[in-house]
Amino acid sequence: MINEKQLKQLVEAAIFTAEAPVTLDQLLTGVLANFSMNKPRLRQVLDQLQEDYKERGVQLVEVASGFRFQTRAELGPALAHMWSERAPRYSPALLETLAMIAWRQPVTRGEIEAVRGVSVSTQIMKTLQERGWVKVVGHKEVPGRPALYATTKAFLDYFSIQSVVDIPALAEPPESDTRERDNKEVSESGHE
Amino acid sequence: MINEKQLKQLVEAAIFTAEAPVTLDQLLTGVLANFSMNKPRLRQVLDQLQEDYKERGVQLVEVASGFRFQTRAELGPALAHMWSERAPRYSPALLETLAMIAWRQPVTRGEIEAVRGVSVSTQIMKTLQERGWVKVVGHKEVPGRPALYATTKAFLDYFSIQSVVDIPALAEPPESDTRERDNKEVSESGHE
Amino acid sequence: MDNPEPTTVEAVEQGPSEQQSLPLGFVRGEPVLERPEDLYIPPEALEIMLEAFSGPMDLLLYLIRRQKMDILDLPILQITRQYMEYVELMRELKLELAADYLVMAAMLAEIKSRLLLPKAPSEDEEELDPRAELIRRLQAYEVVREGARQLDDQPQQYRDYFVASAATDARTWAEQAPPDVSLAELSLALSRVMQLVNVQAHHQIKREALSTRERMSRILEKLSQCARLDFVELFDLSEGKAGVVVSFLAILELNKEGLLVLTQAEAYSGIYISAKSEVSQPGEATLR
Repeated sequence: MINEKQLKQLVEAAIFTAEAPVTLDQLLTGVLANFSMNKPRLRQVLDQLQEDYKERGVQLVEVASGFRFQTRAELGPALAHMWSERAPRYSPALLETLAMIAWRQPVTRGEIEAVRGVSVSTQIMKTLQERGWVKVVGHKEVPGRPALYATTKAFLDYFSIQSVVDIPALAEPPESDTRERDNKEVSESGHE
Repeated sequence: MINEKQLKQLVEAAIFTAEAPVTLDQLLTGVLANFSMNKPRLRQVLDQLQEDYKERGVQLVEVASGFRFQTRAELGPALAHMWSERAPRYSPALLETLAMIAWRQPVTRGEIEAVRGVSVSTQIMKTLQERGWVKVVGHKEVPGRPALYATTKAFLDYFSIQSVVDIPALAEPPESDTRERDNKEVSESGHE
Repeated sequence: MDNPEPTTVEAVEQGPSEQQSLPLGFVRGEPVLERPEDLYIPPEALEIMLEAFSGPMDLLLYLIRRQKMDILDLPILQITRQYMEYVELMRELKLELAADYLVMAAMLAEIKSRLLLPKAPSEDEEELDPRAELIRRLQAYEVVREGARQLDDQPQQYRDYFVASAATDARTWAEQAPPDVSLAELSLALSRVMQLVNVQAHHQIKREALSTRERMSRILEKLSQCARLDFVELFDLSEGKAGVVVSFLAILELNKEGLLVLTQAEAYSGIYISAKSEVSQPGEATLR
């Protein structure tokens, strides 16, 4: 059998060696499969680990796709300096395209272009898909059957958010009926 | 400036995020470049970190090429669950060999090769035997005394069938099979 | 880079006055600017500025903000004039101008002309405000632009945080589970094999309730466990007549293929079966 201490060590080691964030279910059916564990107990173990690492250089955080250890926020600049070759910067055009997809997903390229007023470069769509932030989730049933794009959990993980609504500007879903929207705008502008 | 605690956090985070073990020199010229540090002081920090992680699921160890965090030795077997995912699918060649054995058993490798027109790899025969689906039930009394292969009870159990005659393909002679397929193709192309 | 105004545009302007118009009025010599001393913009600066805008919507939004105007009462005449000045200047300087900027110019001109035309008598004129569509797009774009800015402010991997990982030798304990195979897959493989056989020899494959070949395997398997078997042991009466026939056929087939030997000490005594490799006892008759 396994004692409490070993259990915690096992969960800790599993999260540190996993290739992607780990969910509670993955832990329960994976490394913990042979031990009688349940979600509430595992939550407790994770809480303890979070506490243990509170003052350390790395911390246990829960992101959209599970738990992972990541470096303390204030160490970013110093570490980026050491691993400088890996720090990318993203253009406003790319970020706007990404924000648009996050906000209106599932969305076609044509719809993105309509809002941004500019054609979306193939390179940007390619980069977003290569990074695993955006994927094609279907095709719109209109002539040409354009691809419908949506954001992924990897996108949420990268930008340290649990959900798109964590970005205040994008929290309000777009109104589906444009006609209704126009009316609302008119009445709103009348108010001011 | 940076205090002792932050220094330790920085070193800890740097080792945790490096892709390979990190040497003292890499740390001194990398993340610690902007702070007045020397090897003896860095050694002390590393000693402290080693002490901190003594009872944890991961430990700070010095290997030939530097320092790294690695999982506790005794967790190996339990952690192994994380990588026990299913292997990719079997090749058509393997499945055809298996089907051939099921149908024409007891059969020699030479006989299988004569039908399939290609040599049957030793790896395929090994895989089928390791899986427990095929076994040697005797040897043919011809020069070289080739092994005679047959399917096993475990094979029938895996596919939940009583006998090899329950494999659907055996129910229909291949001629009718092709006819039916041709018809299907025709009707399908008619749809378009 | 998330906001073009402070980095590029203000560097170009150098003026303290916030309300001033954009210093682009010297285009075609027309004095449209309050501050003629700021007239000259180095072409490189304009090029940088152009790059700072992510597109015509971004430029338009910037112009509206500069005027401290509300998007909702879009001052279409002013905005169109300023926008056109920009576009003209870009063309004059032979900067590569994206077609999207010209599309927007055409749209603004169209709205402007519709506003200037005498209004047709209509009950719901607000519904027909030619600016409505542009206002709606500007509002949507503003959300996207702000969303992009907020996204960029979030902690980003490799910039603000790094994922921590540890090495492990646990993989050496890992056993890979073998792949799953469905009966359908096996059936398909069998069809392919049967077709190959069919091409080679015109065998008629008939369905049989019990496979003689499979029974041959079972008999060989038994023989590999014990050297000599009593003939009757090879029959399982619970299988009924068909089972007995299949077993008998299997024994005959194995005998024919030379895979087993049937021995009988004397007439009417027990028949024994052994694998061919087992040396038959001298003095015993071999049944063929």
